[in-house]
Amino acid sequence: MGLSPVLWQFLVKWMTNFAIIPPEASRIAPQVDALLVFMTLVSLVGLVLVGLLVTAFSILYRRERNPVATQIEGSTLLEATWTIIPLGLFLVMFVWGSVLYFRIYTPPPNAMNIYVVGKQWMWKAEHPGGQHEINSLHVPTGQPIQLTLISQDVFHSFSIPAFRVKREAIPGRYTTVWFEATQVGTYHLFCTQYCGTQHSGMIGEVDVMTPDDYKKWLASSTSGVSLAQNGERLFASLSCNACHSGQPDARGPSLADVYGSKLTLSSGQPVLVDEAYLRQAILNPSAHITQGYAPIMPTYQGQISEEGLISLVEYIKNLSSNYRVQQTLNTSTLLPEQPDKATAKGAATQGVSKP
Amino acid sequence: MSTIVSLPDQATARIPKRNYITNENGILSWLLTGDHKRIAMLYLISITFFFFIGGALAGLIRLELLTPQSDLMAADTYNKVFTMHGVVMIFLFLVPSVPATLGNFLIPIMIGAKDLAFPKINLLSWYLYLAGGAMTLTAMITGGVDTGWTFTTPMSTHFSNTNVITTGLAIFIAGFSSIFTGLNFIVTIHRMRAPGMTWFKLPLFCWAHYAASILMVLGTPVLAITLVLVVLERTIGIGVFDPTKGGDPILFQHLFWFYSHPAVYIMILPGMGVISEVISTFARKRVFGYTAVAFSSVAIAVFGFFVWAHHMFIMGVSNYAVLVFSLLTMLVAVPSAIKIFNWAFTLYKGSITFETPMLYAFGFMGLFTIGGLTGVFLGSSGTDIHLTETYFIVAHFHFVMVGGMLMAFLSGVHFWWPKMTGRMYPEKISQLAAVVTFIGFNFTFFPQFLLGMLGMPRRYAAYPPEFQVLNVFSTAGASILGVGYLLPMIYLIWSLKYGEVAGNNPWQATGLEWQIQSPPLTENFTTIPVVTQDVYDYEWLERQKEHEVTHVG
Amino acid sequence: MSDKFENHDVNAGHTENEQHIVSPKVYLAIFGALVFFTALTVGASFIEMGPWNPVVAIAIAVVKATLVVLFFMHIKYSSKLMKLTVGAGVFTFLILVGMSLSDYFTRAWGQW
Amino acid sequence: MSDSHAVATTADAVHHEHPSYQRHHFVSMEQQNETVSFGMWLFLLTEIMFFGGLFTAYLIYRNWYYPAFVAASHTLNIVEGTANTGVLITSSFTMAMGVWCAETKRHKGLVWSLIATLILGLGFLGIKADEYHEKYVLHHIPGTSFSAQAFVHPSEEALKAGEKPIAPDMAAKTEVYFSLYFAMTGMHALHMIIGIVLLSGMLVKAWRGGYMNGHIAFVENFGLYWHFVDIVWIFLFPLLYLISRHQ
Repeated sequence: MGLSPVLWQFLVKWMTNFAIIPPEASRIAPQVDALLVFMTLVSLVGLVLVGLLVTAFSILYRRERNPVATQIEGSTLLEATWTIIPLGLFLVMFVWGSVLYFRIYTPPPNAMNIYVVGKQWMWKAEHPGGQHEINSLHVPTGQPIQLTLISQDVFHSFSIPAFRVKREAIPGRYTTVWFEATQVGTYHLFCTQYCGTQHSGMIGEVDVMTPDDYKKWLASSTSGVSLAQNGERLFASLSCNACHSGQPDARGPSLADVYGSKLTLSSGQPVLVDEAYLRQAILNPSAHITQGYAPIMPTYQGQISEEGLISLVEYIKNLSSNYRVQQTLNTSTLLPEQPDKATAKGAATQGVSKP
Repeated sequence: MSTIVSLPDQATARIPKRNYITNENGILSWLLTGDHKRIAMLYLISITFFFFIGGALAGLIRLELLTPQSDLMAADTYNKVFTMHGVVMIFLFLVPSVPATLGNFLIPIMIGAKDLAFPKINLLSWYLYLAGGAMTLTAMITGGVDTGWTFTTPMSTHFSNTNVITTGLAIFIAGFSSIFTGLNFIVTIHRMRAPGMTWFKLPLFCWAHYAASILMVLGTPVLAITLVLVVLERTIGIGVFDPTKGGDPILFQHLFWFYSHPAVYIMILPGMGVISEVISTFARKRVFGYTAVAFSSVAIAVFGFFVWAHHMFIMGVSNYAVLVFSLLTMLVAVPSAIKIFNWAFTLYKGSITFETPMLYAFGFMGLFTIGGLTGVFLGSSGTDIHLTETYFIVAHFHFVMVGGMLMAFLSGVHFWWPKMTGRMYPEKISQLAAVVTFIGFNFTFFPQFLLGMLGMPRRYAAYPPEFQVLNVFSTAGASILGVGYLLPMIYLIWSLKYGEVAGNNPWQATGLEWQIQSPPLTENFTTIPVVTQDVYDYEWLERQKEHEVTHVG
Repeated sequence: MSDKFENHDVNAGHTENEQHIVSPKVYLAIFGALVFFTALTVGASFIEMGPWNPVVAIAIAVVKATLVVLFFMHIKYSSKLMKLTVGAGVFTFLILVGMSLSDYFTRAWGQW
Repeated sequence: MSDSHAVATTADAVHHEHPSYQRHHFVSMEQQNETVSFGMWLFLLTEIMFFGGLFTAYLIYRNWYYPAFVAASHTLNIVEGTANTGVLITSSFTMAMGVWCAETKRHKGLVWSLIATLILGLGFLGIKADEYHEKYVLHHIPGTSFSAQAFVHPSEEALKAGEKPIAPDMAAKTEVYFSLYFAMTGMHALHMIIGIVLLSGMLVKAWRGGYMNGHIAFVENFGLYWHFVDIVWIFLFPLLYLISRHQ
């Protein structure tokens, strides 16, 4: 008797909260759900078919009714049927699923980019305007959002069930996923890849807001320094501008408008400049040397944190002229000549990794 | 309900005095035995031991998940518990379960051989298994390991400060036990068949084990070398999987899943073999489309090597690789579908009875169908994004492994119990246990599909409160399931002394193993049989009985 | 009794009871070939052949390995089953290497 | 219910004289020998896959960090590497001769072949040890003591020999090369050591007149193992030592 009120409570709770799928809060969600429903229906039909066959045969051919079995070798026709029909259905699911997969992982060109850094055990979201959030993400409706994910330590996985999207955050490499939120509300944000002790604490909330609210939120929560501005400071303090000055005789290539362009590497390979390329070119420069330049750039591996890299990448992405690069260079001529030593001075700037 | 069980007259029947159990006495005669049947029994005892350890850990997991907070144990304890549950259940129970016990016991007898090809290696593989198990337990007792059974790098190489090395080496050693078992089976099936026992007279149990053995022999060493690299990376920091040194952690995933995906076929294929035997026997019919079922086993084994990257769809493998692996995954689902329908149609025009092994087999068919079909949800890349790394995966995996494999294992243990021990298990209570297991299983794992759909991530010690109701259902189901597993343990031990004497062929089955005494002689056959009958040849069996009646009776 | 064991194993195809004994002359010839190919591969690595350098190196290694398998390891004189076994090993090895590499090579194709 | 063997319809009472080394569960020696060598081959398949994981890793990183692999490969001692290849091939040859001697029951030949194989095997390990030692001196063993400085600032003689300095970030990737170098040659050496232990036992038995009764399964299967270890080296040698030596 003692248990029954508890059970009753649970039942009521379950009946009132009954849901088998999370809310559909993104443009892709109904499309994923359509395939899920199709698959569920096919599965149910298959299961019922097997169940019916087994039950019917068990009743019809139980020993009491059918004391002597009739030996049957098999039937090529029947076997072909249940080879080809499942195969056909599975192939439909494959094609349908692949189409969805490419949709989910191919961001549209007008997507707004937000960087997300995973670390044990929190998500840090970095908006281009300099808004930083921990374990939460504010996004507007009606605007495609691209997430550029990276992990600072182990594998994490960024999952928003209500949007039906999920992407692994990998150490040492950018991955992307995009969504377009449709419903205002608060949704779960999970880390789904097991990442250590506080794995289950690495959850947060996605706040979907109307575009107006979002603008207000952006204005109210900015840190005052946009990612690009922070990147500019890093660019100067790491003395990147000493070589990438944009001057004709500079030792490094000009970085203005380099993002999105096609470069030819010193190995002769053509390459598209995207976030991943920029990040790699900072950390492993020698394999990413633009044709016509000497491989003299030092590696910044271990000197810049992932957040710092994001700032630098964002800065270079938005760099459309070398005017300010040269300005900073002129004003900072008092800095010592050795580029490596300058980092010590710039360590105070956000993003330089602390040992 | 009628039954096919035909037992000898209990008043006069005796267990044959000379058999593999009574042949020699003393503990050493067991520990140094080369007899495949004794080694099978040693395995049966040891895997049961590890099953209950893994089961107890599962119970702890379910208890912890009763409430949304991590209150029963701290998060790091929970992580160690589910890691150990995975390691123990997969490497120490599921992989050796059917092959090392039933396969070991039956394959030589089924093909008319006196023993496996390499009896000493067979014994060695049991000792390796024990060594691996002991090391795993040591790792568990001395602080545990918290990487999950998948040992994801760089978590396992640089960030975990638990007993990764001990556990890794334990799995390495247990892996060699599995390699040797597989090697033994392949060689035995190729080389030791009795005269007349052609490939297409092999019981499907042997075909399934043959296919699984190929996977064991070719897949396991890749896991071994991967674990060696993880251990080297932890000890001297070689950096092959370390992104900061230029290594690629995804390479670890490739190598790990190259084994661990075929490993699920290593686990399920022998179970499928059991189901083929059981369904045929209790329907009194040749398996419908014998050749198709046999070749589907081999097809699963071969295709099983081509699909591993479907565990990595969201991990940043190339999208083209995703396409290829997703397509191949769909193809590997087809042989399983063929098997299910062929089993269903084996019942057609049969003469069916419903003893315990058959009930478990029905349970297997239902649960494996669900498990297999939900696998397609995960193989299709678009839906995989939403469902992967959630409780949907957990439910899918447990439907296939616990609903499929464990049902098949229990089915097989009941089916061959009279052969292994010479005594029957009590029928009524075991039928009850089968039903309890089925109900408990569905209660435990079906809610987890819903949790997964809702997006609850796996390996969470604490979870948002809205998932509690389904978790309570699951935990409640687990307690029923626990009873379902304890019951057979109890009545099977009881039956060792008090069970009815089974006679040679209580099920009136056709396999060679049923034509010899129960329990068998150490040498199985006094003279090597010459196989003239077909496989699952019930008419031959009838003639044989008449022959006996006219000549002996 | 043993005669009953012959030729019932249709698929396995082990037909010979006599162990084929390879003459030392064959061994010596193979040994010579192996030494020759070793010298060749070392020599070839000092010649600039662009992308063909690794191809040549691997090809020579494959030839050497094949010689060892066929003659030193008697596969040339063994049953079909043995040949098939070796083939299965090489096949699975190529699956592991090939399909893993396919991921790495195609990663560069798209924006992913 | 009769007590047994309904199937064994043809009572075959004829029992051949079995040699003492025939295991009870085999019907004939042919069956036993074929079974054992098939088993050995399957074991070698697992060995192929065991090294397969390492080869996969090697090929991936070689593609990624080609300059580092070239530079690191050039520091290997090609003379010792080639000599070792020769030594191993020769030991394979002597082993094959050993099997032939056992097949044709030549006691002296077998003993001398095995001694030659043993010496060559030890010689291989000796040369390998010298190479490892050189790596140790140069701080090329991965781990805490590893240093890629020699690749960023090559020594005078290396520069003279045509080595070019490589960028520090690429030079750091030589650690991946050396990780694989040590993992692959280390695994290979481990197999050699196991082989030498087995070989020693076999030699003692052969010395005392063993393997002359036609039961030479152990010699044959050890031969297979030894040749397999040779094959692994045949691939390791060009992959590790001979990357773009012309540069």
